[in-house]
Amino acid sequence: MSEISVQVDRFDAGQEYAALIADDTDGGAAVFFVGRVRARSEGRQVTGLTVEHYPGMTEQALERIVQEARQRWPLQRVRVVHRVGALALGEPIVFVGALSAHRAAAFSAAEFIMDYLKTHAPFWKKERTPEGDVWVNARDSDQQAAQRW
Amino acid sequence: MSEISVQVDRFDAGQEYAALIADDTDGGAAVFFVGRVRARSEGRQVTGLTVEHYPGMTEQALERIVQEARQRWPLQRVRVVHRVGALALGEPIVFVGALSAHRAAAFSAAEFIMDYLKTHAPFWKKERTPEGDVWVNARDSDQQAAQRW
Amino acid sequence: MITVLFFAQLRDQLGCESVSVPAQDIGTLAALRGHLVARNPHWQPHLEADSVLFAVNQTLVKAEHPVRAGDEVAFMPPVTGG
Amino acid sequence: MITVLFFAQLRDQLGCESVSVPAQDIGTLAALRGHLVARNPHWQPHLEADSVLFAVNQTLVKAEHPVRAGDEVAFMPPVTGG
Repeated sequence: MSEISVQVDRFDAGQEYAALIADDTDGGAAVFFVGRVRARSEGRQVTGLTVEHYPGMTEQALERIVQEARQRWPLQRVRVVHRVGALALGEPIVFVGALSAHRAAAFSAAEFIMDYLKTHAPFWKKERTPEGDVWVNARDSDQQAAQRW
Repeated sequence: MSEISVQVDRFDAGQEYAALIADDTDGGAAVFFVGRVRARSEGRQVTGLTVEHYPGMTEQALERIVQEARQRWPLQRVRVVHRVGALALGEPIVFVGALSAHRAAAFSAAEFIMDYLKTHAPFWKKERTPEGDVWVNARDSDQQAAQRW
Repeated sequence: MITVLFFAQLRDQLGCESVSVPAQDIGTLAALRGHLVARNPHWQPHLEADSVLFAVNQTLVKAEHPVRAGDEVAFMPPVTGG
Repeated sequence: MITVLFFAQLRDQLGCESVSVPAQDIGTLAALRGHLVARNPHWQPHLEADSVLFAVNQTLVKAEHPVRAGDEVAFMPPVTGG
């Protein structure tokens, strides 16, 4: 299984978890994050969203983030899945899984990957709302989160 | 679904995740931790382990930890499952899931619950090794992790 | 009576899982421990180890915590779950 | 030639998805931006916004980064994935 997938198809978080730990008995700690389409965003009612990306650069950016995480923490396995295209309410957008011998490394790696993905990977979200489509604004808190590491 | 389960039966992390997010469209960020029986522990070869607990107090301790997490972070849902009894290599020991509108809260809550569970919930692990059964030693790093919060 | 429980390796070291103790003359958990050690001197190094945790009625407490008739007291080694 | 790409709301604001620019006389990404703004003055507030990100050959770079014939350059609003 590749570490990275940028895909239109919906994924199943349980299957991603199962694949991440398959045949492994060294990774005692698995942390995974799932980002989902939520009904409210900065006070707006959201009915779905569309994810645009920069094909090619996206994969390179994610590879670079995963390699950086592997240099910082001892990880058995890593998996990053990000969807593009039209997504419905409640659907998963992104999956980040990190398998390590120790939980501190798994937690830190998963959060680091998310913080960097949020600020360094060329994805853009457009929300569908009753008032029309709205591009999501980047948040200062995401920049600050990435600068912690 | 109750927030807490102390059980002998094996659980499926994918099903736990599915139950946590079922019918929810506000929790944009889900973080899960799974602790698993690993083949090596402090240089020992491990073939399985037995988890002992203090029935009654265990559930109270976990309730208290979850309530503390809910006071600290805005969480849609929380789920903690901990197994007791005999566990085989690679099997899941513990599941902690936190669903929040924002990822920082979900990450912090899941890690906080694990750090407190490791130091405040009355579970004890005994490892099966080729040289016989060995009670697991508490680690200073777990105490330090819990004291961060 | 006070019910006293021992867990995990502490139970193995003492060779005892539980014991009932008359409540009279016992004030604090530390005094209860002293009472148990007086009856079983070889329990002393195990019960008085710095790492031992105490619970009264299923809540973690310090050694100064009072114990009363009907209480459930537990002596436990450091926990290692998760 | 240099291929220039625009993404997301920046593409919507410019009304342009990509443009090819002859490479001669262009040194840095900032110079390329100046060249584009000279041709399309109404692009100026969008391309020169502080928040705009730049990539050359699919790697994030600063405005001082050189651009050469054959490069793929991208102007992007702040990313919002995840």
